[in-house]
Amino acid sequence: QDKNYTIGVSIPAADHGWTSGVVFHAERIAKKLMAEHPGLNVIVKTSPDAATQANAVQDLDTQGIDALVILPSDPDPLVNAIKEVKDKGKFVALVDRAPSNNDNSVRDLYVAGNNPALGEVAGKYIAEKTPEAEVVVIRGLPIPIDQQRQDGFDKGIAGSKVKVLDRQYGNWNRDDAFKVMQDYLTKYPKIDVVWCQDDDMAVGVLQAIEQAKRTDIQYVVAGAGSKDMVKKVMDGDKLIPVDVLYPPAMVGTAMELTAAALYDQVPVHGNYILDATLVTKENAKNFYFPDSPF
Amino acid sequence: MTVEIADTAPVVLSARRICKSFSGVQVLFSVNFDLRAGEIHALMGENGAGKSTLVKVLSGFEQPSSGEILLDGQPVILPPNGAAEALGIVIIHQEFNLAEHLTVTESLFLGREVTRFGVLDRKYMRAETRKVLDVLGSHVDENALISTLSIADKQMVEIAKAISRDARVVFMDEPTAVLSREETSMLFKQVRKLRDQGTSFVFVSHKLDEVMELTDRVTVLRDGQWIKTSPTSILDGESIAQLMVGRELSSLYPAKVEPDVDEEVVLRVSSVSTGYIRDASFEVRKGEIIGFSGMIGSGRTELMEAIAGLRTRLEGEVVIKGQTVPSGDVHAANRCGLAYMTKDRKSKGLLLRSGMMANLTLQSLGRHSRHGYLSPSSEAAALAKAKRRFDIRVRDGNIIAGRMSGGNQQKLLLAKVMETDPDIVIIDEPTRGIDVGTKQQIYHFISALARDGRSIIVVSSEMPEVIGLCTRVAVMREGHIVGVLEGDEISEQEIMRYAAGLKKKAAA
Amino acid sequence: MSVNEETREIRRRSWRDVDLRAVAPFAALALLLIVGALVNPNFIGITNLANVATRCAFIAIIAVGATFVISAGDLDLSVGSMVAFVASLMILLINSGVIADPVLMLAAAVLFTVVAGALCGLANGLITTVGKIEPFIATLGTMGIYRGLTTWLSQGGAITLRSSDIQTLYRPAYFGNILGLPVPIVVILVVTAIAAFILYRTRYGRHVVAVGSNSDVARYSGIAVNRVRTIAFVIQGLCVAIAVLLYVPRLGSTSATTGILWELQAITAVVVGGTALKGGAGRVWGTICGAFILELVGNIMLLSNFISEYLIGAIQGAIIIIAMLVQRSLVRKS
Amino acid sequence: MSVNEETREIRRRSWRDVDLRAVAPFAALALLLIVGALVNPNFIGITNLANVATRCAFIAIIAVGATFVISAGDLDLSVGSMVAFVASLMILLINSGVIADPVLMLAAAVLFTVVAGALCGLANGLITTVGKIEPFIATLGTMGIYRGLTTWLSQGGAITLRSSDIQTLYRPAYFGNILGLPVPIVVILVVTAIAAFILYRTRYGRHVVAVGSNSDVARYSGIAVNRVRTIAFVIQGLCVAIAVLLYVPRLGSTSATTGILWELQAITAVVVGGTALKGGAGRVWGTICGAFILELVGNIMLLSNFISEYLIGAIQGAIIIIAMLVQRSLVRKS
Ligand SMILES: Nc1ncnc2c1ncn2[C@@H]1O[C@H](COP(=O)(O)OP(=O)(O)OP(=O)(O)O)[C@@H](O)[C@H]1O
Ligand SMILES: Nc1ncnc2c1ncn2[C@@H]1O[C@H](COP(=O)(O)OP(=O)(O)OP(=O)(O)O)[C@@H](O)[C@H]1O
Ligand SMILES: O[C@@H]1[C@@H](O)[C@H](O)OC[C@H]1O
Ligand SMILES: [Mg+2]
Ligand SMILES: [Mg+2]
Repeated sequence: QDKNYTIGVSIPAADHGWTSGVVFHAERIAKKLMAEHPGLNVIVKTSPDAATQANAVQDLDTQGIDALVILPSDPDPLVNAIKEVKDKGKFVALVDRAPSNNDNSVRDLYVAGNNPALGEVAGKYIAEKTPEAEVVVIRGLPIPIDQQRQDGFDKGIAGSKVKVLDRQYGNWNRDDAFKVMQDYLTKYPKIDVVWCQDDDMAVGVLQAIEQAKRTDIQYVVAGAGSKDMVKKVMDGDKLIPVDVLYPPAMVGTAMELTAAALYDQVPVHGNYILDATLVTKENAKNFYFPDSPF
Repeated sequence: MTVEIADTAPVVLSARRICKSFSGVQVLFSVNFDLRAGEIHALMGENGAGKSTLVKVLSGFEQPSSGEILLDGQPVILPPNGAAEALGIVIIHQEFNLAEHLTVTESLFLGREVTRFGVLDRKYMRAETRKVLDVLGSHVDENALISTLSIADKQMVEIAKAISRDARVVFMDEPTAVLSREETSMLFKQVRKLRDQGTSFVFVSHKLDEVMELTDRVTVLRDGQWIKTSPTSILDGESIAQLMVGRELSSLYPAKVEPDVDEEVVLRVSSVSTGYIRDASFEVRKGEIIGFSGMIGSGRTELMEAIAGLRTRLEGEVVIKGQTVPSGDVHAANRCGLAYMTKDRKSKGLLLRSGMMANLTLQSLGRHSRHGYLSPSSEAAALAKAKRRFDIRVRDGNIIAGRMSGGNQQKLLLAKVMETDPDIVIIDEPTRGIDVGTKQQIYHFISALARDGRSIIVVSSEMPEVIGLCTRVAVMREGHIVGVLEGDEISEQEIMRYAAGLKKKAAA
Repeated sequence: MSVNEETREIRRRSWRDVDLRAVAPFAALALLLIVGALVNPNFIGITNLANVATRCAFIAIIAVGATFVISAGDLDLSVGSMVAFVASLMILLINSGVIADPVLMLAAAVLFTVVAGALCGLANGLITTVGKIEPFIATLGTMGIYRGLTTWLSQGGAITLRSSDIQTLYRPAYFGNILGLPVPIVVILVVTAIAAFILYRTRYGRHVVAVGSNSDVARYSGIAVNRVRTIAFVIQGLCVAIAVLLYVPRLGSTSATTGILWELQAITAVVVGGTALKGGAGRVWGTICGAFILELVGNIMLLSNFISEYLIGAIQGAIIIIAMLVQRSLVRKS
Repeated sequence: MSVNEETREIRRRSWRDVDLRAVAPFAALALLLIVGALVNPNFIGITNLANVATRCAFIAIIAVGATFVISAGDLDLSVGSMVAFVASLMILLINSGVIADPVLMLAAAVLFTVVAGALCGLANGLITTVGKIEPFIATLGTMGIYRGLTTWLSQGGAITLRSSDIQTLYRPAYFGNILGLPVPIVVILVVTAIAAFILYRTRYGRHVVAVGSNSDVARYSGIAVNRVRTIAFVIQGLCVAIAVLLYVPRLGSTSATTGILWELQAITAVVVGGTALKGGAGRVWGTICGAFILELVGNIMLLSNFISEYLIGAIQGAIIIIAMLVQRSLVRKS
């Protein structure tokens, strides 16, 4: 009864906390799915950049896959490679990072956190809680989802008196974020709120604030839902009152849906957007996974 | 007399039936050699005869392929890489063995630095270096970087390095090739002093007069074979030369040919100044051989490099066949038919890691290009011709330049410059490290060039060379041309007078 | 042994020497092929090998340029960013649609790309030679500049080829075949053949090697050292442009992260191929082999299913070292 | 002019040359400080400068080690991954809690870190010298190995110091002050002073320079070339360990991405500081100055209000080039 299928999973290399969460969950779900379906083979491959990932997709294809789950390191440059697989009639699930043209010609299923919403939720929270706040922003890497989040944030604070003092890239890297925050603290005598959109970077931001012993910063809004940050929210840390969810586990969701599409013939086409849930002290324990590396 | 002492003196170091091959090519054939305590032993032979190789084998830098080495009568295997120094054997390499980034003091003490409590005793080492240099009469600054030294000064540092070791045996591989007379005689004074204290020397040189003057015995090698060992006193220059070459040598210098007074001026140098050179002017006619003499550091090389476009001129004009050559443009000078052969063959003349062909044609690739691509057969023909013309002898046709014998490198360099077929050629130290036989060939070659209507500037520290070849001789001193001698004026005394600053006359 | 015999013997022996050093990277390659075949039977299939050869095109072509720069004794760290920058310019030009006819537009864009690449290379060359700045620093600077300009052009996002007409037209430049060979492989071969010709058979090539092995000797031989070095940088720029011409139809889009670390890969390919970083000798075919080796290692990792994802980097590193050791011992033994 | 006068004249001239070249990076630094002060008045404040100096500590200390490796004519690309690897090991050891007493545990961990760093350096050294592989390739290989092992140890995630006791105990090692100076600055100064002493005042230092300048000459002078080179790699490893000792208390955690590209920054610091990549001369104080310059450039960018965040990389690149040009012209003019 159990048919033989192969699912290829192509994800970015663990180049920061969030992506390492992706790798963790992909491997975890791969094992789980293979245990559930004896005939199923799941191959997980990581790649450091877009061009390499295009090759990885090709290699997976060479190995004879029936479905592809891909979280592109940089979406637009991967469209052609994905299409090649898709055009052979394989099932394609795209995760998280969407290309500018994200329609049925590229993929069957799109699973994502809501990037614009991630920015918007953060923006709204800040606008509500501190309507006249002066905010500094630390951006990620210069790739489209980062831009989407920025745009979402601007939408979230629109109409309020929240003022963005500065935006600089922190590359989703804690050491870089530490530096940028240190310099913000030098540059601006008064900062109310920091929006750094990523929990990894929040680690650096918090250290910089602590070192400068500055008390004007009221709080920091990060994002993704790493266990460390969710823990802080849960414990009522004053500087981290909330976190915006953007769970790396979404890759697992996509894999489970793909397996379902192969085995159960259930219709799983279309968009599957996870909410950019605001993690607060009240709901935090629902999002706390102490075993995850992220 | 020293000869008698040496006769009875015990043998310190000897070679028994030494053979040496480099990757299958044999360069020493069963050579025997004895060095006695307190003697100065000359090692002579043509370029590529195997002198340097023998010296390296006897100092541990190369291991013999077969045969044995005896130290104080006991067979030894000399440790490599200069470790034989511990046995009292040191060598002054023909190729400099100095690191450009170190200072003179650092070089002198490299590998045997003096420390106090683990800290370098820099003051002490500097003082010691100064002492050794002073003994040798060298003015080199002990703090100067090696890279800033002239080749003569580098040679002095090499010598100082060897002399400062407490050695029983010192090998000197052409130490005087780049030295002035004064420096040479200072060196000889030291060598004699040490010899009298019991140190033995092996002296490799192509300068017969020096060999006659300094050494107690002579060993001659030819094509890697031992030919003869005998006391210097029973030989004369000619017989040594004959032993080396295996034939009789006719007169060293060809007859001079004076160019016609009406012959066109092909090179006009007017009021050239550089950092060191002041207001140098002279002219060269078609078919003329003009010499440049002067003490070391008198600025001959700097002037020639300024003319050849290798240095920028601060002032002055260089006109070649009516065309003004822009300052600091080698290419322009080359195009006008002027070529310059450097005296520094190691660091400026040859690509040591490339083969003969790549070196030979480097400056004249345009001649070997057909429709933009190089023709290997044309290059090979050029190499064959150059080998014949300059008597370049190698046993392995694919050898890289760095492994050729010193003299053959020099010939290759000369051939390389001549490949450009220049109308005017400046040759800086044409015969440095070249054996007598080939010297003669080169002199005739230069003379033939002149008869052919080319003009040659010979810059040389060997006065006989300038005197024997040139119809006019310019003498430089401290950056100035202090005199130009013609005809009967050209003599050693006269040149010395100008060079030492005792006499001066307006430039021609 | 007569003199003649002797010469022949010598020639034979030294040819062996030369050949072996040049052959060494190919030996390492053969070894990898064997390892690969053991790891996964699909590996040795013609499709897979063609895939690998095809995709090493970008790095291989860039590395051919790097062979010139390195032979001349320099280094270019900016090539990865240059790819991003030049590709961005190309796509922006096409997107601007200044020329209505797609064929003409494409032709103009190709020309423009080549010129842009050459100019970027020229900039590197002039800063290094006229500015007399260590090439490492000079090109690290331009690396920042090209990448920064790309970020700025893309406003932090991606630049994507819009016209589907042109995309269809242009696609075969990467995905097509010529005489049964994928276009990128043909391009690699042609570029390498031309490069080998220039390096080994022209005056300029000799000058490059001379400058790289001793620039003083080159200068005293009347070679315009700075010009030779600058031209090497321009050649590097041209190679980058050619890589871009293949990159754009393949990926159709660029962003500020395009080509990150490609400079390192290109240099590695050059060195694995047997060219010394110190300059003075270039092995163009070795470079291609090096690029192929690097890509193969990644491919084998991907096709092997028993290595933890986390350890791939480590194994890759180990394989490179082992491959080099094999190479060395081969050269030494013989 | 008498002979004596003449010599003195020459001597004076060459001393001046030496000094100027060493001073040049500091001149570039001064220039940057002026530019910075113009850009933002806060820039020149003591807090900001102390911040910058403090955070350049990692790169500066690593670069001091790199000065040895580069002076000896080699190159080490693995330092960034080595930081990640050694830091992971250290944190894992502490987390393992094998020793109950926090002070003892920390002391043991520090010792262990130093040994681990030295061993990693030793591995690089042996692969390069005994294996006779170009240092570029050898350390590129170990770069992959160290990073891969880190990824594996962390299972792709972060490794975080768990015991808050130890964290409190250890924190001052980065955030504390000694005589009013932040600890990292003190460490930089001490490490550099020791390094300068070794490089300029000991026999080993001499040998490093000799080997880098001309390894044949060094060999002929009876210097054990491979040993000298290997020890340089070990010194590099020790410097990495010291950087780790400062890094761990700062963020209390590492991940597979720690130290990415630090090798490039360290090499850049060395070269900007006046040490030539070709080997043969090391300028330890210049290196520190170089590291500070690099950090300052980033700092100025961030503090300036008129540069688009997209263009920062480009301007940074341009500034580096300009700073080098200023340096050059300074040296040349005098
Ligand atoms: N390392 C080497 N590899 C190959 N051949 C070598 C090597 N060293 C020397 N030879 C060859 O050995 C021969 C003898 O060279 P050697 O240097 O001993 O000559 P030499 O008598 O010192 O000549 P010169 O007077 O020109 O210095 C030459 O043909 C030279 O090319
Ligand atoms: N008093 C001085 N002041 C400045 N520079 C000097 C002085 N004396 C010598 N020099 C330097 O010495 C060099 C002169 O050496 P050059 O090689 O031109 O002389 P040469 O006559 O060719 O001697 P050689 O026999 O060594 O070739 C010049 O380049 C100059 O910089
Ligand atoms: O890599 C990104 C991560 O850092 C961010 O937090 O969420 C989206 C990811 O694509
Ligand atoms: Mg010799
Ligand atoms: Mg001279």
